[in-house]
Amino acid sequence: MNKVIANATEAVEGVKDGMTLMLGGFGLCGIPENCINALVHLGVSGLTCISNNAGVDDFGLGLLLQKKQIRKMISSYVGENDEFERQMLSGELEVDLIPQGSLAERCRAGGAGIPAFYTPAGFGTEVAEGKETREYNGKMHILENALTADFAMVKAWKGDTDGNLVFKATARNFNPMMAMAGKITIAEVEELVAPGELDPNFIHTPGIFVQRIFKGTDYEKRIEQRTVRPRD
Amino acid sequence: MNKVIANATEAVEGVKDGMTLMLGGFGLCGIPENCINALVHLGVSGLTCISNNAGVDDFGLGLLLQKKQIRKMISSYVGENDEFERQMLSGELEVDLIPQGSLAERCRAGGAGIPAFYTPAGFGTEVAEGKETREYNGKMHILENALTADFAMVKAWKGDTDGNLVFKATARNFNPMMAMAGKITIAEVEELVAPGELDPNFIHTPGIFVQRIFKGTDYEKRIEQRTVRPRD
Amino acid sequence: MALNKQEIAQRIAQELQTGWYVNLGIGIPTLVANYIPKHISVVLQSENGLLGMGPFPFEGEEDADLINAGKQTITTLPGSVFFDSATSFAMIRGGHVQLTVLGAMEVADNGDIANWKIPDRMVKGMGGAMDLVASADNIIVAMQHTNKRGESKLLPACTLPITGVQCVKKIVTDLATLEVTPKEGFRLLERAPGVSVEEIVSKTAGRLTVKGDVPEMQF
Amino acid sequence: MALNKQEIAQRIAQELQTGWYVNLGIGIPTLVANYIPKHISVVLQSENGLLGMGPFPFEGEEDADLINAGKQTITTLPGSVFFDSATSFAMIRGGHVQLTVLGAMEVADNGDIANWKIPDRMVKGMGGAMDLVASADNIIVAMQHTNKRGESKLLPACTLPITGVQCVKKIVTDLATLEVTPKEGFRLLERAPGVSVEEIVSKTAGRLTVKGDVPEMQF
Repeated sequence: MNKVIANATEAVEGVKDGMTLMLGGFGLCGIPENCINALVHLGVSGLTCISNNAGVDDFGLGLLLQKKQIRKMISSYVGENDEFERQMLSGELEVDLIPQGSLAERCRAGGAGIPAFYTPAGFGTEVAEGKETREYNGKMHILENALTADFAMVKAWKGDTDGNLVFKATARNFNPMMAMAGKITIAEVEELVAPGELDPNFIHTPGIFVQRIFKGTDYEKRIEQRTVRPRD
Repeated sequence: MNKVIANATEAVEGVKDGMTLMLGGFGLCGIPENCINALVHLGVSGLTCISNNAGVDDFGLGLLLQKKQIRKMISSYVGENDEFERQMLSGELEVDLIPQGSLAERCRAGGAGIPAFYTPAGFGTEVAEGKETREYNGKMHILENALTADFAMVKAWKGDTDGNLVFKATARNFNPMMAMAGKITIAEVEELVAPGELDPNFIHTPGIFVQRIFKGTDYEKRIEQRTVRPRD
Repeated sequence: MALNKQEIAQRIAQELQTGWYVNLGIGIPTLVANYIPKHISVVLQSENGLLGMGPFPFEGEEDADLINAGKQTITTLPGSVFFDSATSFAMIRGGHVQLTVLGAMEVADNGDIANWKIPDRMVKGMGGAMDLVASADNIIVAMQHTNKRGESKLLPACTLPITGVQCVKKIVTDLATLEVTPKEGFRLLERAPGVSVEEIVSKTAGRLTVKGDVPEMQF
Repeated sequence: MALNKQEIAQRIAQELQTGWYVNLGIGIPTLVANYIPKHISVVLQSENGLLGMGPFPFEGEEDADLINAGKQTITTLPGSVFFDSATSFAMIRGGHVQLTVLGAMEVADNGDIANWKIPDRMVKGMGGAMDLVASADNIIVAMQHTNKRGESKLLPACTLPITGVQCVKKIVTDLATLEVTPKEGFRLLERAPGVSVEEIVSKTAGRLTVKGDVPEMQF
């Protein structure tokens, strides 16, 4: 069940104009850097990108925004990006803002065959407009639909050739749910190992959710807010 | 945030007649043996037990059945238990049979603040009776409600004093979801360690879901179907 | 000659394709694992929380914490993964398992299946069967063509409480391989070696379509 | 004297109880972590996937893979746990986080909160705020009593698009501690040291209930 492909270029084969993509990461943490670069080179456009954030001007999804490859963003928070703001205010870019927990759960639902679920998040707000509402346990909830994507692109710390993945620290974030929700899921990893090298008890994303895997290169891993404390 | 209690007797303090309990395990694998024994000694009755299975005659939940402490079972599969069959057929025991995946998801939903979700499982069957149905993606689904419990009792391999849990192999099964769904969740563990001894990257159940933890004793770990192959 | 259980399993094993994740139910379906062609690489999913199910352990190496959905002691393989029950059924419900093989008491010619309950008898429960049949795109039923009383198990409509609707895609019985089609009901694909079309027709109560020459199964 | 941001955070820290899991929003709420009383043991949840958030790392020890919800580099503590975003919001939505502290642009006297969007201005998104305010039983808002134009942020009704309905339980501003009650609107609990009830009344546009002597905050 070897799912290894050579590189990012091969990974994004089949991505076409107008497709819907999911991209893991929170801020710039745990984003599929190699896949994003490959998408820039591939030059596809009209993309709908489901990603918690939209990168910064010159890194992450910001690179796709600069090239105007994105038609629509589905995110929870999109600050820190001037080009994003320009395109959004000018109407070039469509933006669907979703509460972060609903975004995570909607991706999981998409991967788990749950087409819809009730959540209290967003009841009474703009987010609830046009959505069904219902009271459970004395509290109002709204019905949210699952999200899926033509391709999901995730970044893991380690992976084996069967597609089993392990994430590191808070770089896990949206990656596991998006891995579940892609029709084709591409995993780029820092370390690619043989089956059996990862402890079967401690795998975050089982390989069944992953169709392509490759070892990424040249990770920049940019830090958005470098906060430190003085040594005593 | 120390959640350690002395033993199983202390663990089940507060369990009262008529309460709803969740008990982890699949078959006899990964069941909270110590808690079940403590419930037998506590002598509470009229319990509703949510558990994938109902034990065997003389082990697991079978022990509570023998003492007629259970009023209702919510399970997916209840074979291998003569006393269960007797009580069920005589009407002493109420039984709510739920598809295994729906049971797992309903427990997770209960713990995750999702009051209801759509699933295709059981559409067109007895399970769907009285439930709302809806078509998504050309396929019919039924609306299932979340499950919660007054107490959830789970069995882990290792746990730390903060309540963080690690399960072993297929003994994980329903334990993580039930840990999420208990108003009070009790974890019994084979090994109890200090905070920091478990790798933060590889914890199956974060301590936030666990209110009481103790080191279990005298695990029998009975095997239901001992299947082996000859050595060549 | 009608197939025995091993042969039914062997015939089903021919359906496997490299790269598939496969869930094998209890009974005949479990036997399919013994006949996977050497050149085919599949991963077996056990719904209690394991991908990559290996063979039974050697005597003395049984681990109570490592069982399959039939509660049998088993082993893992390199690349195996453990997970919880919610994740397991996320795989199943989400369509990530390419093939489910399971037994049945009855199959209707519209693909309905009944395999969990006999009224007035002890009901053991549906386990994961309802999730599996409602979710998988490809469901193959392994069963005898007739029940112990000689009555057809391939019916115009299920008489027993059903497990799932219009979900069975293929059936391998001791007598035949049949496809379940929306328009033609059961379509006869293959005969067991030496079994006549007439016998299959006579033992199939549901709508059966037979077109042209029906080949024998090849093993 | 009106409180500064640190003092608002310090006052909120007094609300913490041992055993609580707490989510602190960006801005003043983040500062609360610096004032947790020594005898109180709480666990900080960061919704991007961490329980047990520690202090900022020492210079040179930053890890790009270890950040908080404000995208700041941080550290862990013994007993910390990492998890994915779905699990994180399962904790929040499921009511496992006992306290959420967050900032606000406006709070209404029925507990509505607005803190994510100003029409005709760039909208950055609600992040996890809508999940947090819809879920937590106990929500404390940390904010200035008035906006930059001197207008009250405690209103009869929010004028901005709201983040959540009837959810705020308590507010700590630079001038006062207030409870939000269904029947009495804002109930004045404490004054900042040296701040008069009259000033608070004059700067509170929503329904305000003042009963008896209103004590000064104690630090």
